Amino acid sequence: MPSLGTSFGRGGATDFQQDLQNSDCIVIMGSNMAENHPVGFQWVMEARERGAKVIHVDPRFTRTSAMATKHVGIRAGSDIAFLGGVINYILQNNLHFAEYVEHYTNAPVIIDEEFADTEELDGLFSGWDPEQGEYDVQTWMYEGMEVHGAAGQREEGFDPTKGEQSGHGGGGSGLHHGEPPAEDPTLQHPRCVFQILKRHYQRYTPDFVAETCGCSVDDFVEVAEALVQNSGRDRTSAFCYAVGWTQHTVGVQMIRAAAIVQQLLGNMGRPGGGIVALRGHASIQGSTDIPTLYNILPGYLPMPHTEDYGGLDGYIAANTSPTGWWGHFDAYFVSLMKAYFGEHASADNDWLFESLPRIDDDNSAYFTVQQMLEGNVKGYIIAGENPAVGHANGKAHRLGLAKLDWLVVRDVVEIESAAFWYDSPEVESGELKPEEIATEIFFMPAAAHTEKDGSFTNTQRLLQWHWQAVDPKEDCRSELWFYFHLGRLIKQKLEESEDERDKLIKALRWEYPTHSAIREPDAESVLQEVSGWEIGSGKFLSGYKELKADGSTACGCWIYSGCFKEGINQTARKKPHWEQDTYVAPEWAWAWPDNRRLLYNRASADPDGNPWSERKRFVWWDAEQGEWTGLDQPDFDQQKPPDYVPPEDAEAEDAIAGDHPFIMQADGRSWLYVPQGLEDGPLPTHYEPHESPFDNPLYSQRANPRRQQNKDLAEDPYNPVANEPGSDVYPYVVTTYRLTEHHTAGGMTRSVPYLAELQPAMFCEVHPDLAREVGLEHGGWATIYTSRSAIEARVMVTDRVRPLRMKDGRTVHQVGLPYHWGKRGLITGDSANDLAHMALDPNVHIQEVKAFTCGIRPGRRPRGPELPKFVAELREQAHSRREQDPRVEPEELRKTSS
Amino acid sequence: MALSKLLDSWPVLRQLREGDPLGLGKAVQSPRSQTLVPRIDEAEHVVHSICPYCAVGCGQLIYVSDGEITHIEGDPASPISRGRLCPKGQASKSFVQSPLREYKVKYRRPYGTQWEELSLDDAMDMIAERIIKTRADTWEWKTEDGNPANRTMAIGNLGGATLDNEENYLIKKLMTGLGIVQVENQARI
Amino acid sequence: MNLLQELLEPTGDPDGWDAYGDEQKERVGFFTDTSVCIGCKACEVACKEWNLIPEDGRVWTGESYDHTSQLGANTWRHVAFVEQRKPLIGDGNGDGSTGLRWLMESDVCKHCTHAACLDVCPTGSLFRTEFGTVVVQQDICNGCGYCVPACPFGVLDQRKIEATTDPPPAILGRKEDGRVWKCTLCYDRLKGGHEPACAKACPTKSIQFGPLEELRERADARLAKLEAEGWNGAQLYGRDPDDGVGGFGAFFLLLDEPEVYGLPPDPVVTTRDLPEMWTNMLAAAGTLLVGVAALTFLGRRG
Amino acid sequence: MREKLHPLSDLNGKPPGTTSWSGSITEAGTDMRSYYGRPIVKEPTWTWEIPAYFFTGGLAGASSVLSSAARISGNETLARRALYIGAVADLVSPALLISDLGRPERFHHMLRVVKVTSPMNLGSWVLLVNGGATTTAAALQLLGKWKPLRIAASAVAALAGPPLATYTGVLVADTAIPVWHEGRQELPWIFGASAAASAGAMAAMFVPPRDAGPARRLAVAGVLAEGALMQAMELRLGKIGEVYHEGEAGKFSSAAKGLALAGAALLARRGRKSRTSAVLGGALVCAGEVCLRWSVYKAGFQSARDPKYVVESQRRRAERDGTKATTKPGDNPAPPSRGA
Repeated sequence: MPSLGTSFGRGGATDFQQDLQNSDCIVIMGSNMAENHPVGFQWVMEARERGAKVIHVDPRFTRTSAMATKHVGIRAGSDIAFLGGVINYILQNNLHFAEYVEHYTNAPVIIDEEFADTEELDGLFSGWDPEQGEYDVQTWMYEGMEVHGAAGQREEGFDPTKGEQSGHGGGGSGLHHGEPPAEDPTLQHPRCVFQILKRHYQRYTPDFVAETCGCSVDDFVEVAEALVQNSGRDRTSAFCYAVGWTQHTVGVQMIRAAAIVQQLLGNMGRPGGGIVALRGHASIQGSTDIPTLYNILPGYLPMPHTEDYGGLDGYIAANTSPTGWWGHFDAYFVSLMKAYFGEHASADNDWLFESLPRIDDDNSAYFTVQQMLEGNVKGYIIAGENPAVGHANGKAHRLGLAKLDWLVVRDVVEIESAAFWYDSPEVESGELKPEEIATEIFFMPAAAHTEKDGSFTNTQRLLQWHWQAVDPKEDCRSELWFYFHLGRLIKQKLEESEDERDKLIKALRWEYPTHSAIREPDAESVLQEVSGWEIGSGKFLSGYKELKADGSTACGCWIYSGCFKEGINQTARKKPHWEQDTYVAPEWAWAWPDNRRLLYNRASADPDGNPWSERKRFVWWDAEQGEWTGLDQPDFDQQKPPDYVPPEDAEAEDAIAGDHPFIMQADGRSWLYVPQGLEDGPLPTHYEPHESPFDNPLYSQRANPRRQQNKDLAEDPYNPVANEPGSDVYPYVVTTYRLTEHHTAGGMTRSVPYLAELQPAMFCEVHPDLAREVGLEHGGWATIYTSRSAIEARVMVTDRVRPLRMKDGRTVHQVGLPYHWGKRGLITGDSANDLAHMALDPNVHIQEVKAFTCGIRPGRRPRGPELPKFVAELREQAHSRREQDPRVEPEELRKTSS
Repeated sequence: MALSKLLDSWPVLRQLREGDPLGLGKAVQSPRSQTLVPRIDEAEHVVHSICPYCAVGCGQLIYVSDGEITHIEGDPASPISRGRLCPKGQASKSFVQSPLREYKVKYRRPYGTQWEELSLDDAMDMIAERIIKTRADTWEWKTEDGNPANRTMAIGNLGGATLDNEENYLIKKLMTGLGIVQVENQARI
Repeated sequence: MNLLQELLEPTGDPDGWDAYGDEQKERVGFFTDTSVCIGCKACEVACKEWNLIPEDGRVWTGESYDHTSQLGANTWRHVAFVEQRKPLIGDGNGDGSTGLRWLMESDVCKHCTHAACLDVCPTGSLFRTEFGTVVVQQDICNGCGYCVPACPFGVLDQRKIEATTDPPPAILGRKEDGRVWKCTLCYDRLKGGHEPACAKACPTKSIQFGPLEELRERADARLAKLEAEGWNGAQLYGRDPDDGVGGFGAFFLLLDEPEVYGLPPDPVVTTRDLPEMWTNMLAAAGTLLVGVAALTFLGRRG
Repeated sequence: MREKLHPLSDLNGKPPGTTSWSGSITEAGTDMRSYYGRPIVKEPTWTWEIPAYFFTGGLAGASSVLSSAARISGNETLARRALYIGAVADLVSPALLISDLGRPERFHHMLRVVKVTSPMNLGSWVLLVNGGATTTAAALQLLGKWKPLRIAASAVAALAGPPLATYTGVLVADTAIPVWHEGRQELPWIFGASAAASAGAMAAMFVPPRDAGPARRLAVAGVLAEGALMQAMELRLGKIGEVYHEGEAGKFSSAAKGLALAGAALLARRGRKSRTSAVLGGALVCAGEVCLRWSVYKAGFQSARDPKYVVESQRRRAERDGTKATTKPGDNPAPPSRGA
């Protein structure tokens, strides 16, 4: 999460779930926690029972709202307007936690005088390049901070622009011993971050919020007040979010907005505070820490790009921050290369850096699908994912798969992505015919979690080991087995090859002990490599501080370093919580980094190192002992005193002052304003969703100018928007979501009898007014359609999805769609994602399925060939009208004018 | 002899003997009820595990008897879940023993109209061959504008959010070694 | 005599429980607090997983998020969902003023102090355990079905699908299970010292298991708290030993009248009126005897 | 609407709710007075064998009394025929009961216990005694042997007969089904009367009119008594009783009245003279009694299906007796101590 990464330094939830019980106010927004994280929600209920306010801000009244002390319904996609309103409310009324903001955030920092705000440029920040459709971030910098790297912003701050997690706040190269060149502690300077913030949000008044979000002024003020009254020295508030924020074309900025609120209120790094990112998969945090993502290497080290760095040094330099913990980038990278290539990687051959594959700006999943459709991708391996149902615009994915030469699908059941060639809407409609599909398909039965050893990293960065209970049956195998033996086979077959191309794979260290009849690789030996050792002695590393850049240490993921310290699998620690002294339970499993459970916890003490209050004491400076101590592992150099001032020549962590808690940041502070690391602006700004029935009330710039679109992709047409002619064909806002009873694309739940019966059919949730408007009957059928496709669903007429009255007196109706269904399984139904488009957030390339537009009518959808016809007719109808009077997006206008 | 035994066990007599004249309690307790033992107490071994669904990370206890899972329930020792599970986590046993679970490799040849059988070893070998060939056919040393590439853009790998860290590590390591850069997972989605 | 006394003036003690003497355990039960129920249905699944209950059909009912509909032979925990245009707390102005509330309640067998199903069971299959709970013994039940209409809560039902455990012999037996099933309060788990599956799973401890006395005290405190906070409709259901079934072994905190959740407002153990019915019957029988005789002899004279 | 809401509701044997709504499910929930109109108490799982047994059991019970009475009064023919009728009925009854069980092979579990709280259990014992006695007596009668034993057996049968004929009334009354439980005062009487009527009618069919006088009187008296009792019950049941005028229960109930009264009239006016009328009349009465059993049986199902009967009857009782199952804020509940 570059949002959290750029703001605080690490792309992970800042708090742990159990700590929510200490919150005085919990705002759940962009999340349906009670339904999708029911067991984690027990900690919210604990807080509620202790008298905490629980506020749910969401387009729908869900099982979470039912448990909240306050629910505010807002229009899907208007979250930044709401949070911006909170920020403005705090600033206008001077309600921020002054001492915290001055010392721990970059509020006092003065910004380059070239910087121009959206308020000045009608919805664009300075540096917009209409040709490229990108920002040049030079003008966003701290005043007097030189920017280097020919390729501009990409090279700054850990390749912020290239993928969800890479946006670590390592930026700020050239900071003078960790201190920004120019700041104003009084926060009065017109160009200091604090004042810029004030100006940027001055128009986000309660009335504006009400008109834009469709809630009442009172409800908004009640929420803002609740947050303010429950923050400060003696009280803390927490935010919980999930993909309800992430899955927007401004998803990253939504999270950023919450980050700003929490900084102004001084809730970061403190018990019962922070921002809890609620992840939806068992190891989705792990799969970004140890990425199966194109743009990063383990530990958020950026993949090298397709340009000439001038050798390893160039790459290191471009990614090293002189100050803060990113100062040791070289050690992290070299240790990874040693783990990957062992003795083959040496100082003389630059640790094989030049042989590493290079990436382009975007090689993400949606890019790959487009490449499939264009026939550029020949082979594809799918392991535990179901794009045919789970990805936006399922049809495009299915058509793409049909263009492959070969496809490997690994799963426990035969999912839609394996069966698309004979059982899919396209086969039904005749758009795909099995006898015409050239794709060779291997379905490989997978082993379940009960049939293998391994570790999951949960939503709070906790690595938890699970032991194998039984042997996998017949052909079922773990991914560990599949990829290990696949690699072994390939290396075997290429043993003799002299081809330069095969140098790297031949150099790959690939020896792992195996056990049992099927020769299952030993998972712990892999974890040992991840944790790292000292080459030669073979001594296990105790943490990333021991990593060396001289090739004397090997470590597969620097932030996980120490998870096998002393040769003990730290992730397998299962000491019961009742046998531990504190609720922090540090001896249960292992958290990155360095087993710290509450990140930035130095901030739980005031600048002098004393707890802000007795009630909220967590980590503090023990003067006698001369060290930081408390309930948790201090997220700070343990011996660095609060009054430490870095010497002139200080580097890396030594350049971080004793009263700057955010040790991953170049300046040791949290960033209210992000000078670099984000594609679409240093501050969150309200933009309408890519598809929305409304214009932007603030600017002529309607949607995020930097959002990724596929304008030329026939398979991904967009609905006319706002007041465009033709937009009335798709007049309603649709939002997709999960239900407690099912899991994502349904492969793991539609196959389970006990779960299938609990939510047995696809349905849509609509308000009685909408039902009346279009003639839907409760319990009947509805057909929902967009430019992409049409699906059918049973109708649930309920007040829980409320229509919202907007500024212009228009009423906007919202349609709720769970997205769990597909054509396979014990229960089947149409897939909501077939309706969605593939316009993406520019930072993380995530699709906008939480807010787009649709039409809805009573009755079941057309069958067979009639379906695509039905969709096409409506699309033509809408688009032809648009063509007569084409609307040009402002960013386009600017292009032509320049 | 046997008859008297039978008589002894006849609840009507027990009603009088065991002070339960109404026959509502102890007197009518059946042999099964008298000897009932919970199957988790009979399990051969218990395994500490973690729920495979969402990222809350609830602890699970897996009970096993003669090679089969007999029950899965929450692990009270976990400071996060305290032994509790949601319906999905609670259904984990039914999931791993799902009636739809696949146990055999299935192969679909180009233009084929049904699945065919294929041995695991052959499948692995064929997949390895496909990767090697596709990679050789589509390798690029340089991009159009002459920058270093060292890769193939013709192969992709999707998935990881539901896998173990160790598995993700091997995937990224192997793909990087092979010059395959299009490695993605649900975290994107 | 014990018998007569039991019949004529039932005390607060569960019928048949005292028979255990030293083997008797502390009476345990459930307190289901709907004010913290998040409607996740973990209890339904936990129950089925533990008791190996067959699935109950895949029916989309349209009744909010409830698709299992009711307790029966194949659903021993059932979560009811009711959406209402009423505020959860107060008059809708203060906190929680959404004007909407979503009631969720996990229903289960009440393990009545005076249990009709137990009384009427002709085989002794239903019995009172040493824990004071009411259990159907599957090795005894012959599927006469008498307990089904006898239960004032409609908890029990006959399993009409093929037998999953000890199937009947071919000759007389039918293919289908034919026996009656219901919540056992996890009798086997209790014997092993484990808490029932549903209570253990419940993420928010809406389902609380424990000694009944303790639960009742907890419930009273909870009700007082909710009253102080101004929750609408808060009431305990089945907590009072003086009600028609002598108090529930598994009782509830509801946020609306019982019938809204599909529960009888004032359930009574049918056998409470049994003495009256027996006397009645004897009178009728006597009359029949006399009547027939009279009519016969009458004839001889006429 | 209901069908739409419950496309598959028969698949899992769940009766659909009876309420239908046009607005939103929220609107429906707001002023719902039952759970989507779903039943609160379950319908019996019993099938046709049960009402059939109500008839045969009654017939057996009353016949054994009739037989003994006739013997004492010196009407040997009637005594004999009634004895045989009773024996046959006694043999049919257990067959019917066993075939209704979910686990027929476990029928003997009925005799596992003696439970005064279970009408079905005591009924089984009574049926055993009466059946045993009657069939023994009948057998000995056929063989013409061991007179003393036969007399003893008949005596036992005669004493066990009336309970057998009436306990079924208690059996249905001892349930949570409103129309049955609320009818507990009349039901044993009605079933007794019906038993008498059927025994009389059946005998009237198989006994020459000359000797069938008592049987005819019994039939007529039974029919009249049961008619009056039914009226009384419905009157007292009030709204709950309306099921006797609706659906199948309604049809059977009026059929019962019609057939029984017609048969009784025929027996009374021409039964002594014409054998044909005697047979016809007896048959009509028996048919009527069968219908009566069925109407009571069906009424129970209808009463269980609609939750309003449960709610309204209980609300009314609570109103009347000040009883309740809920504890609201302000009530001071009895101290927990009494509980366990």
